[in-house]
Amino acid sequence: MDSRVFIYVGMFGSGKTELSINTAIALRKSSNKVALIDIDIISPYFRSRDEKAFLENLNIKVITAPERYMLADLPIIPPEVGGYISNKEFLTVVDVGGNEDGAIVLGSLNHFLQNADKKIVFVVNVFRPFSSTEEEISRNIDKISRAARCRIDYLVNNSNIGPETTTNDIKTGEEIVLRVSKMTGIPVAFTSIDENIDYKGELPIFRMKRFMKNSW
Amino acid sequence: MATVDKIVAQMPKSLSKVEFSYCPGCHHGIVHRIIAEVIDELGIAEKTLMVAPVGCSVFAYNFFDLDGTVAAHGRAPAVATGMKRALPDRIVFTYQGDGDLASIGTAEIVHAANRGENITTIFINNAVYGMTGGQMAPTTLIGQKTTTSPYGREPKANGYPIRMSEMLSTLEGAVYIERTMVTTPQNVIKTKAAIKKAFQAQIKGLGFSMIEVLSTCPTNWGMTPIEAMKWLEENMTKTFPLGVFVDKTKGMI
Amino acid sequence: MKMLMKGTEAIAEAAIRAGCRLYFGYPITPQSELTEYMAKRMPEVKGVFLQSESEVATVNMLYGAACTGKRVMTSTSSPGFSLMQEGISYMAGAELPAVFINVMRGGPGLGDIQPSQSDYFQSTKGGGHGDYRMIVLAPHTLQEAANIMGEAFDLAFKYRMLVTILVDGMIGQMMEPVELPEWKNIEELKEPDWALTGAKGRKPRKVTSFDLDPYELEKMNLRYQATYKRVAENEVRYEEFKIEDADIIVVAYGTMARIVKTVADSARKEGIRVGLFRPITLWPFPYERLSKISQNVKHILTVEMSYGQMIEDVKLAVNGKTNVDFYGRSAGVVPTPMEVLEAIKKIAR
Amino acid sequence: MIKSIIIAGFGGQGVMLMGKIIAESAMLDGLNVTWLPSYGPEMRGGTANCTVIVGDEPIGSPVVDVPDVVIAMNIPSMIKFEEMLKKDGIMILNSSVIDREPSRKDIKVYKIDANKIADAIGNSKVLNMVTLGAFARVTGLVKLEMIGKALEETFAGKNKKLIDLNLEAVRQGMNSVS
Repeated sequence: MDSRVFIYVGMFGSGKTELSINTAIALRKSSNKVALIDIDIISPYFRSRDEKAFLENLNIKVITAPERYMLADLPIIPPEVGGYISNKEFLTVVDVGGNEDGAIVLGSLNHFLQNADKKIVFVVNVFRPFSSTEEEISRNIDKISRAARCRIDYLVNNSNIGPETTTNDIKTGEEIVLRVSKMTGIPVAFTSIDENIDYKGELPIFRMKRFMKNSW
Repeated sequence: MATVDKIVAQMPKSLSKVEFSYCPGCHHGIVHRIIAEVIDELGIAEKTLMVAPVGCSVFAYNFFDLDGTVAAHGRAPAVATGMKRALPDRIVFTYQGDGDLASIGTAEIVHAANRGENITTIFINNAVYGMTGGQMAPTTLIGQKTTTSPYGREPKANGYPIRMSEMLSTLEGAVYIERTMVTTPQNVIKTKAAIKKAFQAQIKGLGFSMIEVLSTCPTNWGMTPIEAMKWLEENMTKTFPLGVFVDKTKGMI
Repeated sequence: MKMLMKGTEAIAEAAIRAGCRLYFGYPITPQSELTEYMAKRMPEVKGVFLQSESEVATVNMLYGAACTGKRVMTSTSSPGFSLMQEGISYMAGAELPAVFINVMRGGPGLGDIQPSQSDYFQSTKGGGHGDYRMIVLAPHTLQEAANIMGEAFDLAFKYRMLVTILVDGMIGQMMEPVELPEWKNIEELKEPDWALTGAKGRKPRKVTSFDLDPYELEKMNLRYQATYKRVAENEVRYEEFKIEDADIIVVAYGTMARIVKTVADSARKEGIRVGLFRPITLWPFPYERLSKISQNVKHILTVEMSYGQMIEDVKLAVNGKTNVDFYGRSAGVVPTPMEVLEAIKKIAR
Repeated sequence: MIKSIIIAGFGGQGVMLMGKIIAESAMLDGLNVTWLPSYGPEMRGGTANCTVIVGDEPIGSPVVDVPDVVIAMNIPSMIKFEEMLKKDGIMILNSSVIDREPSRKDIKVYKIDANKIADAIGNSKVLNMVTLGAFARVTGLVKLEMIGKALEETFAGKNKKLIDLNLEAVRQGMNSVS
């Protein structure tokens, strides 16, 4: 999965924000110029912006609504978003809101996205509602890619049920996501797992630290 | 040392130094500026009170360097009425979106207009609920998809887009109502003239005035600013034709 | 000179004399005479009367007018007061002063138009959203109602709070001789330093009830709470009637308290020493005083035109020091003196 | 001394006004008074009533369950309030409308042919003032002089003839009982 801009889309609660943060942290190891853009206009909770201070401490640029509107229930897309998608010096991760309702904002950025070296990554957690079968998932892929006005480049298996996740659960997810891949022709980039879990499957593994659980 | 011979453009005095919170391509900012310019030109800043709504423009009270408050959702015309009745020689205006004015606050705007309340309303119609994330508005077009009309607005289930300017213009108390847009420089000039006229009607004590400005919401429409502007011109103006719906100010201002 | 006045008229005239020149309202029985009185009277005193399209609009007109720093009021009855709760919460958050008259009638729902005291919770505990309080005054005679109007406006401005005059349909509808209070010189009323009047020669002012940052909003809330604390420390009002030697103290307010005064006399004729404790401020409730006097009596009886609302505050005050009993009728039924006497006799036995 | 009076009749018989004049007259005489109406739909047609209390002590309850005096202007009112009347209490009946006797024997009953007397004066509307006159004479609670003042205040700005007419009705009512 080689690219300059990584854009995570998916259904509500599929794990886009966790992946965005972890991707940004991983990219930071190879580059001094990493930006994380939070354009989740759907949910005012569990957003990358909640970890802004932590990320900025790691010298990762966090693009979100201005500080004073951080807690506003407002769908503010700051103008810098287009800038960081276009800026060739930056490795950029974009955390998009859930469902097609969240993906629709990509439409307003279409003119920037068209010319950017980017990958749109669809995150799947088969243990979330409306995501448990390959039919449901491919229907969601179709809806979200239409709302975003972009083709989906990769799938990611992020199947988990929180702290109770077993290796069997991850395996179940992997099997379903691979079948989706077969149906849609979209390759699977990796399986993401909690850093405390030991798992080895068919797909590459991306180890993640969970942030959002600390929010409550 | 360089000197300034002539200032050709500067920030209107009636705008505060607070940066707008609006998305790129959103028309709130343009309309804010127009209102501020009109207030400056009319020299009424020191006697103007503004009422901001609940909606994307909830912070508008802070973007203007004027006395101001924020009304409960939809109630701005009632709040403005209270202010104007208490201080009849001041200028009072409300700034409201389509959810605020045409849905939850329908009763308040209809009766303020019907009383001929001597206030001015700036009505921003972008056919969608911006603040709460792109839900269907009373002005959403037939067939338009929103997060709460995912299959497109269906008249049988959701009724029709409500034309507030046309409706309010039938009321005796309304003296000036015009619908405009700000998609081109010419349109911006027209909108400014309309807003100026609305304030002048109030200054002359003629009654209720409202300017409806058709606006874009690129973020919730899922369009680039340019596409959104085009969509507004091609689609919104069909349901919401531009024009003056009532003008009882002739020879008065 | 005393005049025979209806409660609604006495309250309206006293409000005008207290400097109120802005009235917004919507007709509802049993207080429509107040709205009508204002419609007739306000133009005579160069004031503003406006009949709004709904109670929802009324309270927001009040909000707008209150923003200008003037003395503003409205009057309504229970269902109308319910509709005003949204605006009341906003006004409380924006720290705007205003006076509300609620002439309570039977509920819930459409209920009836007869006297009731079943909006006690709504007024004293907050019928709208958020952590707010309003000062609630409960006069029991028309003279007291007339006298209290000036005080209501003074309190509203002193603390930047809402004040409700909570009466029932009986106080609203009955007539009694009233000595009207003196006229307040409205020229002397100073413009508050927060009023929105157009930013002439000063920085623009903003009146709002919100901050999206929870820590900032908490600061605002703590400021409200500090105000409420000052009110609770300084503005508690109550009346004690024949409590010195009482074995039973009846706690009642408004019309109910009047009835109990009659009952106390007839009970004493039968050898039962009954006294009355009458809260005049329902919020802040006179917890301390009631707590003190409850130590020496055998029984506390709460009598209300409801099925038990104020009794919760009475119990908090008494806090187990003695027995607390209850008698109440609601839905517009007014307990008669005889009924209340029977309830007292039952306890005395 | 505290005396309570319930006045009841059809809407339009002027029972509310009768109560107000009694209250006002007593107030002008330096007494404490309360006037409490039944309000609501009955104001517009059905049976209306009001409670007046007069006294030289502060008045507590404006509500009464054992009135000292009942003035009944029609049969339903007589039936409704007869039971409540105090033992040895006074009942004043408009005998032009009420063609039967109250069932209680432990009360004092006074019958006034109010409609007939009013018609003879030349205005059927003043039947309430005729009855008020009878009440004043029977109870001694209000004086003619004060009634005159109360009428002047009530009809302030109106035709002097109207006040005279009403006062004449009160006088004739007073004379009709002995």
